[in-house]
Parts: sequence; C-alpha cells; structure tokens
Amino acid sequence: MNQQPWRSLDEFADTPEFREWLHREFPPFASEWPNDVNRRHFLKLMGASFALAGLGLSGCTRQPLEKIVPYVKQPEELVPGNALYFATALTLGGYARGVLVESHEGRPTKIEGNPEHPASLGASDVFMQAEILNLYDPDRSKSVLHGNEVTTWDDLLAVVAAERAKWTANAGTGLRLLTGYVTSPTLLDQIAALLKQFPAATWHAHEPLAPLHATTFYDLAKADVIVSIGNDFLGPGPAQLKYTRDFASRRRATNEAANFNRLYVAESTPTNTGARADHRFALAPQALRDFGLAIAKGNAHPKSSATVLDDLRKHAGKSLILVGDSLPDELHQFARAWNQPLQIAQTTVSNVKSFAELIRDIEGGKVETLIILDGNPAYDAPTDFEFAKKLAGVPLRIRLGLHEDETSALCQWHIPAAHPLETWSDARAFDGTATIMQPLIEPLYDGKSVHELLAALTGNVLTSGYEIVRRFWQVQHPDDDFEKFWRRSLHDGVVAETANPFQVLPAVSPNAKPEVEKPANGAVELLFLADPHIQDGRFANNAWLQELPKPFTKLTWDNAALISPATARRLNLANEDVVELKFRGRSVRAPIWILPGQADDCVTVHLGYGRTKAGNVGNNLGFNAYALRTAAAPWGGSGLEIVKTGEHHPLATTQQHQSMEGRDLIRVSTLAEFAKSPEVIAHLGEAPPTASESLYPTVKYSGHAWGMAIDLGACVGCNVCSIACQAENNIPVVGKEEVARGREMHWIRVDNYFHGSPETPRIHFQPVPCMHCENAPCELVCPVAATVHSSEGLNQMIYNRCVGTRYCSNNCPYKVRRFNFLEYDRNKFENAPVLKLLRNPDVTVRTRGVMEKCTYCVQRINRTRIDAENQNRSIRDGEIVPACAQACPGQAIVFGDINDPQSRVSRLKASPLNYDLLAELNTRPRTTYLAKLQNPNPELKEP
Amino acid sequence: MNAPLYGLLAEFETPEKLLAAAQQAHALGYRKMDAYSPFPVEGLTEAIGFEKTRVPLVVLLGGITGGVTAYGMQYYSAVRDYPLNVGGRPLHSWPAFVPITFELTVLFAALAAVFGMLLMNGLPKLYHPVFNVPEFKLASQSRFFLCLKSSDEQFRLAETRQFLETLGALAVREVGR
Amino acid sequence: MAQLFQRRANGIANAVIIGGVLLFAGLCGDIFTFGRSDYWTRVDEPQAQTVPFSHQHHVAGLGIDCRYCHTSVEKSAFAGMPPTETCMTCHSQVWKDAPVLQPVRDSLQNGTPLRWTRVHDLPDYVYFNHSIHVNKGIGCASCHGRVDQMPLTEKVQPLYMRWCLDCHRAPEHHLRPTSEVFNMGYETPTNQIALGHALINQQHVAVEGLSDCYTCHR
Amino acid sequence: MNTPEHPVVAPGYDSESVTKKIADVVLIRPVTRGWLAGLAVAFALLMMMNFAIGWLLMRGVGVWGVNIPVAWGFAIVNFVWWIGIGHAGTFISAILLLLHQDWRTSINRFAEAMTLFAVACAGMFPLLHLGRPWVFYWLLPYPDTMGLWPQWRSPLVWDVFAVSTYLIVSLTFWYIGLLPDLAAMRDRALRKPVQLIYGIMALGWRGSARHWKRFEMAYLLMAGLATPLVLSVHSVVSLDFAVAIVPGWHSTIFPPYFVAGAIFSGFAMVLTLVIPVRKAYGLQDFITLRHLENCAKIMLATGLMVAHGYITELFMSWYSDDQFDIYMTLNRMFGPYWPAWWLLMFCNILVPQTLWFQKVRTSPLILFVVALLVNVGMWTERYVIVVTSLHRDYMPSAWGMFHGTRWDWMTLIGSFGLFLSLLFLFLRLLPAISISEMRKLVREKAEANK
Repeated sequence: MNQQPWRSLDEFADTPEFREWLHREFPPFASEWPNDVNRRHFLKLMGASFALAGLGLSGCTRQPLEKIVPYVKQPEELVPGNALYFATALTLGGYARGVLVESHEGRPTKIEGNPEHPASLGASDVFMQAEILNLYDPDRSKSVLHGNEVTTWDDLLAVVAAERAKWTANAGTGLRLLTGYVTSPTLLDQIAALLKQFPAATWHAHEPLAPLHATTFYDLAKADVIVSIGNDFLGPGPAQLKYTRDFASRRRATNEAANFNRLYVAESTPTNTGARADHRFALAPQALRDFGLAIAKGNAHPKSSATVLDDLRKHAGKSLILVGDSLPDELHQFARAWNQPLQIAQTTVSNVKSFAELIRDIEGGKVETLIILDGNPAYDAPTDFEFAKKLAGVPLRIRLGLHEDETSALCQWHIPAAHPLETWSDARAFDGTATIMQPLIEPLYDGKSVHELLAALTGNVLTSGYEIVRRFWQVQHPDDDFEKFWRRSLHDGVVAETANPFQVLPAVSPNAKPEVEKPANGAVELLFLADPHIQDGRFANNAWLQELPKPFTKLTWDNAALISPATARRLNLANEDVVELKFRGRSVRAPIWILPGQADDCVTVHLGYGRTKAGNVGNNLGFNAYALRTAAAPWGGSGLEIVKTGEHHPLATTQQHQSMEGRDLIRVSTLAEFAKSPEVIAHLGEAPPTASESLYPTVKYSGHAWGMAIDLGACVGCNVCSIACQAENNIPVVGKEEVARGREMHWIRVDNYFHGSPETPRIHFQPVPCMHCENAPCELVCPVAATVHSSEGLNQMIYNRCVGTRYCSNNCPYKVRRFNFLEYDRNKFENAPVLKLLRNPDVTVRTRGVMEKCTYCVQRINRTRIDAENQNRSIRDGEIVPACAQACPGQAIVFGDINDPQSRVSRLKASPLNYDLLAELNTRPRTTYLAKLQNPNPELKEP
Repeated sequence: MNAPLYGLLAEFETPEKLLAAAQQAHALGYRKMDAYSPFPVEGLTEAIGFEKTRVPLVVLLGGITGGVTAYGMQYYSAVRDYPLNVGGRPLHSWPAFVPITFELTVLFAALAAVFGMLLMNGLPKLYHPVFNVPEFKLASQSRFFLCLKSSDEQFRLAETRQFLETLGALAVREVGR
Repeated sequence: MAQLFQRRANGIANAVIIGGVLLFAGLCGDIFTFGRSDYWTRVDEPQAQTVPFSHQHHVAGLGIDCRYCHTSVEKSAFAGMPPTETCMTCHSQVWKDAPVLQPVRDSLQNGTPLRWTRVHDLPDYVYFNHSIHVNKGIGCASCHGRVDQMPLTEKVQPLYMRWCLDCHRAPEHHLRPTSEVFNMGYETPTNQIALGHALINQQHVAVEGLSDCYTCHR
Repeated sequence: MNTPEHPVVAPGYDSESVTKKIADVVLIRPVTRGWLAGLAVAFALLMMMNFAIGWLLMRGVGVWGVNIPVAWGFAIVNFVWWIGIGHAGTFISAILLLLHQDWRTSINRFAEAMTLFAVACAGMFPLLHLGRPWVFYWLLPYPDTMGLWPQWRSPLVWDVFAVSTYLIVSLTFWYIGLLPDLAAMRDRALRKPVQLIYGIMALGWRGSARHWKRFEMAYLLMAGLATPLVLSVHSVVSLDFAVAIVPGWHSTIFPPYFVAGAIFSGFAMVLTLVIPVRKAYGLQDFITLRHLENCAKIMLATGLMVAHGYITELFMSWYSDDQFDIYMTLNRMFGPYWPAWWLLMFCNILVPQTLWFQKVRTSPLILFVVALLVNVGMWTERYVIVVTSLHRDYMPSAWGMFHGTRWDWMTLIGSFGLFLSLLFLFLRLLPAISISEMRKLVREKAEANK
C-alpha cells in the first residue's frame, strides 16, 4: 500500500522519545502499541494457521508475552479503565459550540455536545464530531519553521523582540495582523492591547464565507411560518443545532397538540432546509432575487410568492423570512425588520479593517510585517486580489497555523498552532454566551496558541495560555469568589450570564459590495456555495468529512459542478463529464453531476476543494472553485460558459439510485390527512404478517428488549449520526477508490430519495442503521454462528468468530452490513501510529476479512448495565444513548427498552406514525420509523 | 518345483469351460477351490459353492450409524451444548438438520460398502501363491483359471491333475506356496 | 519371477494401513491435548519480572489487601496496576536500598514507568470487567488462584472461552458472599450449589444474559 | 427410427484385444508432443491461478470485484459451475448403471475422473471465497476451546458436508471400479517399477469368483447410494440461494432445476472432452457415435428441463405479483446486465434445440461446438443468478454494480488449468475406459450376435 507519504512520520513515531512519551502519557495503552514484530507475527499467523487447523487458537507460536505499564504517579481523578469527560468549546467560523470531550487515560477519543451550551444543546454537528480527527491529524505541522529550516520558538521570540523594538519606535507602522472571525474575549482583549501599544498597526479580518451584512439569529420555535430565500438555516452554521432542534420541535406529530410550522423554501440548489420544505421553489439566483423582492415589495408576482406573502401576513409577528448571504442587502433589511419580534441575537459589522484594505496597503508598500493567525488566505482569498503574488512584497511574514498549508508556504516563519483541544482559550456562541476552553491533552506537536503568540507580540509577561486566559477572566470578575466562578465555568462549559441578545459581536466586514446584476437572459448562472462537509476548505484534510457522503449527491472525496436534469439534457451532459467552466475571463475544469431539484440554467460549485498543501488526505482532490471567485462576484452571477472537454472524471458516490421505485420505504403524508385518519400511515404500505402466519413460535424476551425509533419528521439529513458513529466505533476510512467499489464502512447511512418530477422533486432523508430484526435473516445463514441474538434481542455480530462468507450481507434486505474487504486498519488513512490514540478502547478494531455493522453501541449498553448492576439498581430510561442518538440535533433517534411501556421509545412505537421498514418480509425489526408529515398550504398546489 | 504345494491351477480358454469345470469339481466333492476370471462370470460363484455375501448388511449398518451420528451431533450442539437464538428460530430446528443427516448417512454407508468389500475379500493381499504361476497374469486379461487347493482332503496331486486335464484345460500347473 | 511381491508384503501392507489410521488418530489427539496443555496456555509458568515481586510475601506475609495496590478493581474494568508511588510509600522506609528494588527507585526518580510482564493477558477482542465480577461475588482466587502462595505470579487457569462459559452458564458453582471476595483462603462450603442459588438472587446476578456473545465481545 | 443405430462397440473385439487397445494407450504408446504441449499449457494456467491465489491471501478478498451489495462474485459462480459439471460422471456411472444402459460402459470411467477433477476445482472456491480462509475449519464440528459449533441452519454448512461426501463417495466409487483394471495394468506392465506401482494400487486383485461377487454387490450398492447423493448435492447447493430471501434466489423451483442444469452442463463437458480425446487416442471403436448421440439426447432432455425452469421463474414472478420479484426479472432482462441474461437464454435454450436433429447429434464437430456454448451458457446462468439478484434487491439506496477484476478472471481461467492438468495426467497414467466392463460388454455383444 501507499507507505511513502507516511515515512517521515513512521520514523518519528518509532523514535525512543516518542515511545517513551507515549508510555508516560498512556500507560495502559502502551502495551497495545503496534510495532513491526506484531505486524510480522500477524503475517506469520496467516500462513501458519493452515497448519494449525483443529485448535481453537490463533497463531503458530504461543501467545506472545506482552508488557503492562503502570503510571509512575497516577492522576488524582483518574480511575484506570474508566473514561473522564471535560467541558470545552470548539469554534466554526469563530462561533463557539460547547462540547463534552471523552478522555481515556489522557487521550481524548470522542466529542459530544454540551447540553448546557445554547449553541449545542447536547447535540453536535459533523464538524464537532470530526474535530477529534483533526487533533490527531498526522499531517499537522510539528515544528517552528524559518523558510524550510526547522527552528525553535525561542528563535522566533528573538525575531519578535527585535521587531518590537522597531514598533515601539515607529508606533507599529507597517505592522498588520490578519485573523479570521474572532469571538474570543481574551483574544479581542489582547488585540486591543496590541493596537493600543502600537497605534499605527492595524487588524484585518478575513473569512472567505463571511456574510456581506449583519447576521441575526431568531427563535424558530416560535415561528408558525418560515420562508427561506436561499438561506440554508438548517445547514452548517453557528446556530445550526439550535435551529434544527427548534424546527424539529414544531414537526412532531407524536405529542398530542401537534402545532406544526410551515416552511417555504426558494433556493437554487437543494439544501437540507429545502429538503424539509413544505413548498420548495427551485429558482436560479436571478429568479430567486426576484422572488424575494416580490415578497419584500409586496407585489404579487410570481403567483407562488403571492400565496407565500399572504401566509406571512396571516402570521405576522409569528413568521420569519430568512434570506441567504448571496442576496442583496435591501432584502436583508426588509427581513430583519419583519423578523424583529423573534430576534434573539445579532452580530453587526465592527471596526475591524477588511481584507481588501490590507491588500491595498500591501500594494501601497505600507506593510512591513504581516502576522497571519490561522485562516488560509493564500488559498481562499478572492482570486482577483492575487494575494499569493502580492504577499511576497511583505518583508516579514509570520504565520500561525495547524498545517504547513498554502499560506505558510509563502511566509518566512511558520508556527505550529495548538489544536483547540490542546490549549486554553475562550469563545462566544452565536448568542454571546462565552465558554472557557480547556485543554484535554498536552500539545502533541508542541504547538502554540494565538494567545501565546499575541502575548509575545505585546511583550506580555504572562506567556502560558492558561495564565493569559485566567487573568483575563479574573479582570472581568474581580470579586473574591473568582476561584468558584472559574471552576464552575470550566465544569459547566459556559460562563454564566454572558448570553446577551442585543450584544454586538465584531463581525468581518465585506471585501467589496457586489455590483447589482441585471438579468442576462438565457445565460447560465454560477453559484458558489461552501462545501457541505469541508466548508471553505479548512476541513479538507479530514478523512472522515471527506468520506462522509454529501447530502443529495452522496458524493465523497470530490466536488462537482451541479446542474439540473433539464439543463444537462439541453447541454447534452452526463455525470462525470469534465467541462470547462468559463466565468468572466477565468476558467476551471470540473466534472458534471446532475442533481434533481437544482434550478435550471444554474451551475452550483462547492468551494473548498482543489487544495495543494492541505496534507496527504486533502491534497489534489476535486477542483478549486476559488479560481472563479472574485471580490466583485463572491457568490457568482450570470454569464457562465460551459465547454465540454470530452474528458471523464470518475466520482465516488455512495448512493447510485435515488428513486424509491414505488416502494414504501419512506412513508410520507400531510398533517391534515393524518389528523383526519391516523391509519393513513398504515395504509401507505404493507403490514407485517401476523405471528400466526409463521411456522415458528415467536421468541419471548423477558428482561430488557432494546429497540430504536427514528422520527423521519425530525430528521434534517445533517449526516451527523454517520460521523458520530464512525468516531464512536473505530470505523475505518477506506478512500475514494474503495468507496467507488461500493465498500464504504459507515454503520448508519442517511439515504436520500427524490420523489416526483426531476424538476420539482420532493426530497426525503432516511437514516438506516442495523434493524436488529427479531427474525434476523442474516443470522440464519451464518455457518459459524458469528451473528446471533442476545437475550435482550440485539443482533450480535462477533468479529473474532467471523470467517467472512459475507452470506449475512447478501441476506440482509436493508444492506446495513459492512465488510472489511482489505486490511483497512492499515491503509494510508489509518496506519499512522498517532491515529491509534484516537481509537475507542471499548470497541474492537476489526481486521480484514470480517463483517461488521451497527451494534446499537453495545459498549455503551454494557457500560451502563455494569454501572447499574454494580449499584444494584435497574437501568433508567434514556440512560443508554447510542452515539447517533446523542449527536442528533433533531432528536430524531430514540433508543430504549421496548419491554417497558413507559419508555420514550415504546411510546413512539405506539404512535400510528410508526411503521416497519420492508414490513412484508416479517423480519420484525427492532428499529422502526415514524412517518414524515408535511404541512402544505392548501391554497398552493404542488410544489 | 519342489516348494510345498498350494494347489493345482488349470487354465481354460472360455468362461463356459471354466464354469463347467468348477461345477464338476464341486460335484466330485472338491470344496477348497477358487476360480479366476478377467470379468465376473454368471453362476461361477455358486458353482464353487460360495454362500451369499454380507456386504448389504454392512452397508445398512453403516448408513444407520451415519444418520444417528449426524442428527445426534446437530441436536446435541444446537440444543444442549450451546443453545443460541439464531434469527428467532427454535433451538431444535429439525428441518434444517435433515440435509446433513442425509449426507452423512450416505457417506457412512458408502464407506462401509467399500471397506467392507475389501475387508471380506481380504485385500490388500499383494502376495498370493497363485501369482507364482507366471501365466496367471492372463487371469486379469483374457484367460480363465480354476485352482484346486492341496488343503482339500479330496486333493491327490496325480488324480486331481489328471481330472483337471480331462476338463479340457489348456494347461494344468502346480502352484507353490 | 511371476510373484511381484515377497510374502511379507502382505504383512507390511496391513501394517501400513493400520499404522496410518493410528497415526492420524494419534495426531488429532495430540493436537487436542497440546492445545489444552499447560505449556501452550502458560499455566503454572511463573513469569520473570524486572522486579521479582512476591505476592506471597506481600499478601500472606504482610497481609496487604488486594485493593491496596489494585485500586480500581471494584470501580473499573481494569483492576489497576499500582503506580511506582504506591510501592515507594513503603519502600521509601523499608528495604530502602535493597538492590532488587533499584528499578523501582529509578522509576520514581526518572519518571519512567516500570514495565511488568503480563501474566493474565486476554485477547484484545475480549472485554473482561473486574468490577462486575468482584461486586457480584466472584473471588479473586477463583480465576487468579492462590496468589498469596505465589513467590512469582503465574496463571492457574487457561482463560479459554470454554472455561469462562462454564462459570457464566452456572455461576452458582463459584459465587461467594461479597464479603468473602478478597479472602484468599476461602473454602467452598459443602452446600455451595444451594448457597450459590441463594446468592444469585441476593446479589442480583442476571444469569440469563451471561452467555450472550456481547457480554464479553464487542 | 429408420437410420441404423450405431453400435455401442465396434464389432470384432475380444477380451484380449480390448485389454490391449485400452491398456496400451497408457503402457505402450509413447509420450506424444501433443500431450506434452497440452499439459504444459494447462500447467501454465495452473501456475497463473496459484499466483492469483497468493495475491488474494496476501491482500484479502478485496482484490476481487466483490462489494456491498454484491458480496458474492466469481468464487461462488465458479463453485456452482464446477460442481454442476461434476454431476455427469456419477450420473453416468450410477444412474445409468441402475438403468442397465450398456452404452455407459465405455465412458463412465472417463466421466467419473472428470467428476473428481471438477469437484476438486469446485471445492477450492468456497475456501478462497472466505474473508479469513485460514479459519475455514470453524465450519467443521470439532471440540474446540471456545465451546462453539457450526450453525447447522446455514446452507453453507450443508454444502461442506454435501460436497465433501460427494467427493469421497465419487473417489472411492471410482477407485474400486479401477481395481480389476489396475490388476490388468499390473500384469501387462513391462517394467518392474511400473508393475510395482500398479501392483500396489491393485491391492493384489486376482479376479477370484468370490471377489467378483462381493465386488459387484458393493458396486451396485454404491450406485444405489450415489444416485440420491448426486441429486442431493446440487439441491443443497441450490439451497444456498433458495434459503436466502434475496429476490431471484428465494425460489422453491431451484433444487430440481439446478440438478437438471448440473447434468446438462455435466454432459456438455463430457462431450467437450470426449470428442477430442477419442480422436486423439483412436478410441472411436469404443466411444462410438452412439455414445455421443445418447449424451446429446440427455443434454436435450435436461436442457428442456432447464428451459422449463427459466420459464417457470418468469411466470412465477409475474404470477406472484411481488414488486421486488417483478423488478428483479425485468432488471435481468433489460437492466445493466441484460447481455448476460440474453446470452444464457441463447446458449441454454436456443442452441440445445439443434439436438432434435440426428445430423447434429451424430456429427462430432457440431456437437463439440454446441457443448462448448452450453458450458458458457451455464456459467453465465450462475453469474446472472448470483450477481443480478444481489446488485438490486430491496433497498434502492443500496443498489450497486459488480465487475470482475483481473484477479477474478485469473482464478477462473486458472481453474481450467488445474482441471486439465489432472485430466492429462489421468489419460497418461490410468486406463481411460473400464477394461473389465468392456470385456464383459464385447462378450455379451458376441453372444447376442451368435
């Protein structure tokens, strides 16, 4: 396999220092440390096992003697073998989402949402889940670089000291600080201090996806009618989790008083929000703007918008208009005014200087020293800025970053940044709530935090992140109970009473106002969107996110030019055809992907791909859409030219077929219908055969009987269940080629179906884990009893008994089983030694040749059961939460004991919405679904 | 040939001659004799007074053993030793136990047939006195032989030889031990 | 030379056949027994250690309780290996310059952990949890044997799945009152079976699920 | 019919000449260039397979095209195909024996040998197919240290027993059939070592009347046992599919139609091999047009049964009104794998219809071509059953495609190498026609003519 890229790391990992450090940090783990001897032994075992038939033993030699390594000094709170949880926060585009991090003997292994935190509410988004992989990313930069020379932090401090002398002389003329979006109170304080010290210095901020206007946040739970105009509020964003929770809370028909909201979405390309719409209008950007303006101006054109407007007016004060970033300011102003009653927070443009201004200064030769804190402008700046070229004109360039990326390559000095889970810091949520971030682990590659760097720049005596952050908060809380406040804040993961709806957070000012476009008839329009999983490119080197199938296209490892079926027909294009996209004198080559529900004559490209210095995972994937993106047209525009090249670029999708073929896999009805007769759901498909139809008696389960209910009405298809499961269960990444062969390993997949016409399809999501069928077809055909039922009705899969006939997978009608066709555990994504630290010690790492599948997170079930048994009490309802359910922001997944009629899951399964997938097969699945209800406007016929 | 005598071996040209010879020898009271032919000859065994074979019985026993073993093994392991809930099926899913029971029945019966046959035929027997006669190699190809053993109380070297010659043997040879 | 084989060929032929059969049977038997032999399973094989720690001396001799060193045995899956500190609590006073304890002192000085050779080492796909066993009344000695009589620790059980199952299917044979769990010298009473059944109820042992695969494998 | 029937053996032979003609092929005839070349090619293919297998064991089944949903691929297709071919031998030697078909005599030895080699090839694939082949023995019941047993409800375990039983029974059946001939070889061999080898293998057979009696009885009983066995083996194999709930697999008609298909392909393979062999070794007098014609007739009959199977399947999926089943059928005909389905219809239904004509049945060349096409058709049938059923079953979201990789093909083609190598050696080392039975036959014919 592809060993080359890792060579250096392997060497690093085999150095005595590293091992020694490893033993010191993770004693019980050390014995499991893989070394070549083991690997050779594995191979020997393979050959010799032939000779050794007849023994229930593995290996041709006796079990090798292993070492066990205790601590020298054992930490106070630590009980070896039991996990600890710490509250901290992670940021996305500057905004904090509170998290709880699970730590085993000092290794962070899993991230969960912090229920106390307003932006998380206990749930998580895909980026939170994937962040743990970023922490251990073997490609992270490991040392301070001067040019290509490895040097030290002290050398840099020396340089900084020399510079400071100059700045004190010239008040910091020529000193420029470039950051991303900052909400960290401590950092803001430090920056303020720096600017105070050196008045002539300036601070610029750059976020490639920064909105061009103030951002406001609303209380969705209170909204009866929501109109989204190109705003994917259920998609990635600072308030995604809260929005999803609130939206779902108005979509449950299980509780008596079902007060549904109604969602209208007008958008150019399908988004999670559009998929949940009761009425969805697929409109190209120009048409979308007209649609919005029609509503804003109140003139009833086109027809549909009139109806929408009526509905809005009917619910004035209890309705929302959410407008997308790509739409003009006047529309935003109208919306803000309309939404005022439901506003809960707002961030407005502050006095931060823009990136455009920085460019101008550089051109004017005004910049002596440029300090770039994180971000990656060399890659994601508007292409017409030619930042990369101009940067060379800056005499001294210092960069702090997690990776030696495109930007670092252009700076003399690169400082390895410490990962959020390695540092002390703080950050604010969308509503201003502050969280003090605490480190879970010593910096793996002695990285430095922004605070430490700024301390150096300001000549602060306090140099450790801890002191800096603590001092800042001490200043905020001079009273003597600070110690209590500090500990409580750390414990809770939120700083009490920091939320403030009317607080003004510093936002990023726009690079330039886009010129107002006049519709160019017939011309194809171009639309830029952040990639749903790697965003502006910052997650490009995260294999979990790369392999996570993107909503709708289900593509992995690539971006594509999305076009509608009609447009494809008109231009005679097929999937995977490579075209040249020519936009205002610039061009890129991109593969085509035909997407039902995409607006006609509109090409959507996702930003974030085509990176060249992301790392071994993210390099040279997809195409770089930034190459078309200018400051004047940050969200695209009309006048796109599409030239067929005749080339072909294979894309790896995990769902090749997105029609339900008229099968009752997802049952959908309307609230009205359901209110009239709840049986409507049952009539939508086959009912399971009665027990009397079976030749065999049904097995009785005394004691617990675990089951799961998935509420399709609450699922927004955010994919977090898939990645949470991957993080919890040591699921390997297999890479594009294997995915293309149909060998992806996700235990829970989110199926995505288009229903109705390809132009205006209804879009449905369905998370599919193992059904844990009571009459499991898979078990029946296993020749070695590697998959059998537990006394609690779990469909057990025993890896170490599996011989790999794959018969079970063939006989699984839901196709939820996954097979280790190759030694994925040692492929180029998994074999980096440092990644072994990421493994969940409670879950077996599967070798090649064995089947695996969803276990309902049996490790969590067992842990809870043992805890309960040790305390001689019974397991409480809701005490066991599988990773998928815990992460789900819509709380669509509910797990529990179906033998207990009072449990939440039992009550859900009792609902008339509940149905079995493929019921007619009489598999008696333990996982069942609640049908999805729409709430369409009777006055508006389809869509 | 002065080695102690095993018997006299008469060579015949056709199976009919051999059959006739065998019958007459038997009529004369010869019992310890054997006939050899390149292919089975109707009635020859009866002619030399060979009671019916017990091969079928052995096969029956083999079959029964196989069937019982197979079903017993499946019942014991699936119901008694480690009862497992497999896809909600009963522990004693007898229909599923049938195929293997059948296969092992056939297997054991077949092996019983083969080894029973070999055993009763006293094979392998690489060395046998009759091979002492060089011409006996024709017995596996085209010629038919009748061997009267010296151990038979009717056996008198001279008379027996003379008797065999009268039966139209191409040749009568002495078989050493 | 009509005779192709000598007379003794028959004997040889039979000998070869019978011999072959016996050989095969013997081989199967050997493999079967070898796989269960003490040699293969390392039962009764004292493991050399960097520091020749004697449970006999510390447990029987000094009467130190198991939990003094194996602190997490009641709270965690992992019984807990004593950190160097624990050793030094005493050995900073007694035997403070005994040469055998040099590695221990070094460990504390340089902060390099001691490295013991594992005696009881289950495969990575087996998830054994000490706390539940201890809390439900399985004595240490039931699996680890009379550690208090071992100058150097050794295995007394093969730790084969079959062996685990014996107890998981019929725990009544091995259950003790929780008070007796750490008692090395505990004698199985004559009415063990009756007592065992009583303890199953008393100490809430959920026997039903004990032979589920997921009890030990995940 | 008016055309004179060809004899089962050309006139003018007696025990002596029959023995000579057959035995000399092995004992006297020198090693020819053709034989050497053939063996060389076969062996080369075999080596290619070993290479492919080595790679497979090193890297894992991922080197093949298998995936989710199509978790079974070439390995199972080849297994079923080879096992099917392995049915003709026992059918000829057992069932035709019980039916007193004297024409079986001159081809049963050859067909049985073919059966053994085919089953050997077949047996290889289920093992290679495993994700962890080195623990294959977990499918056998033995007292292990884990206290675990095979899961008897799984058809794969039935397979293990069915196939191994079939292999052992065929082998012993074939061997005791060989005993008298080995004796003949022993007695005709010219050089001492050769004599010794055949002598040992013959176990000292001397054609005593008692031996013959028991021998015939045992042989008859074996035939009686082998008859239900041969029917059971492919029935069990078909249960691998019929027991599963996959649309296109879950069908009660599978056992009979698999058995018919097996015999169909078996006889096709017999013809494919016998036609060149009888020419090469000048055995036209023993393997006469009569044999070829009868084989062809059986192919026609079984072919019609198979056709009936296909048609019934189509009818049932329409009649069942089961959406999954209907989709499966349409998908086979018009889905991505449509050429395979139409090819198998052509090879297995259309082509055999030519066998209605005696002209075809009695012209070795055409027969050879027909047989080849049927072999291809039957492989395609298994491919269609395995792949097209799996690649689109219940959940459209999980649908996928399967494409064999070069390693798949190398293993398949390599298995021909194994098969042919064994066959070439057999032709060189053992009498390809049962001499003792031929003697009996010529004698009976002689008497009949008197």
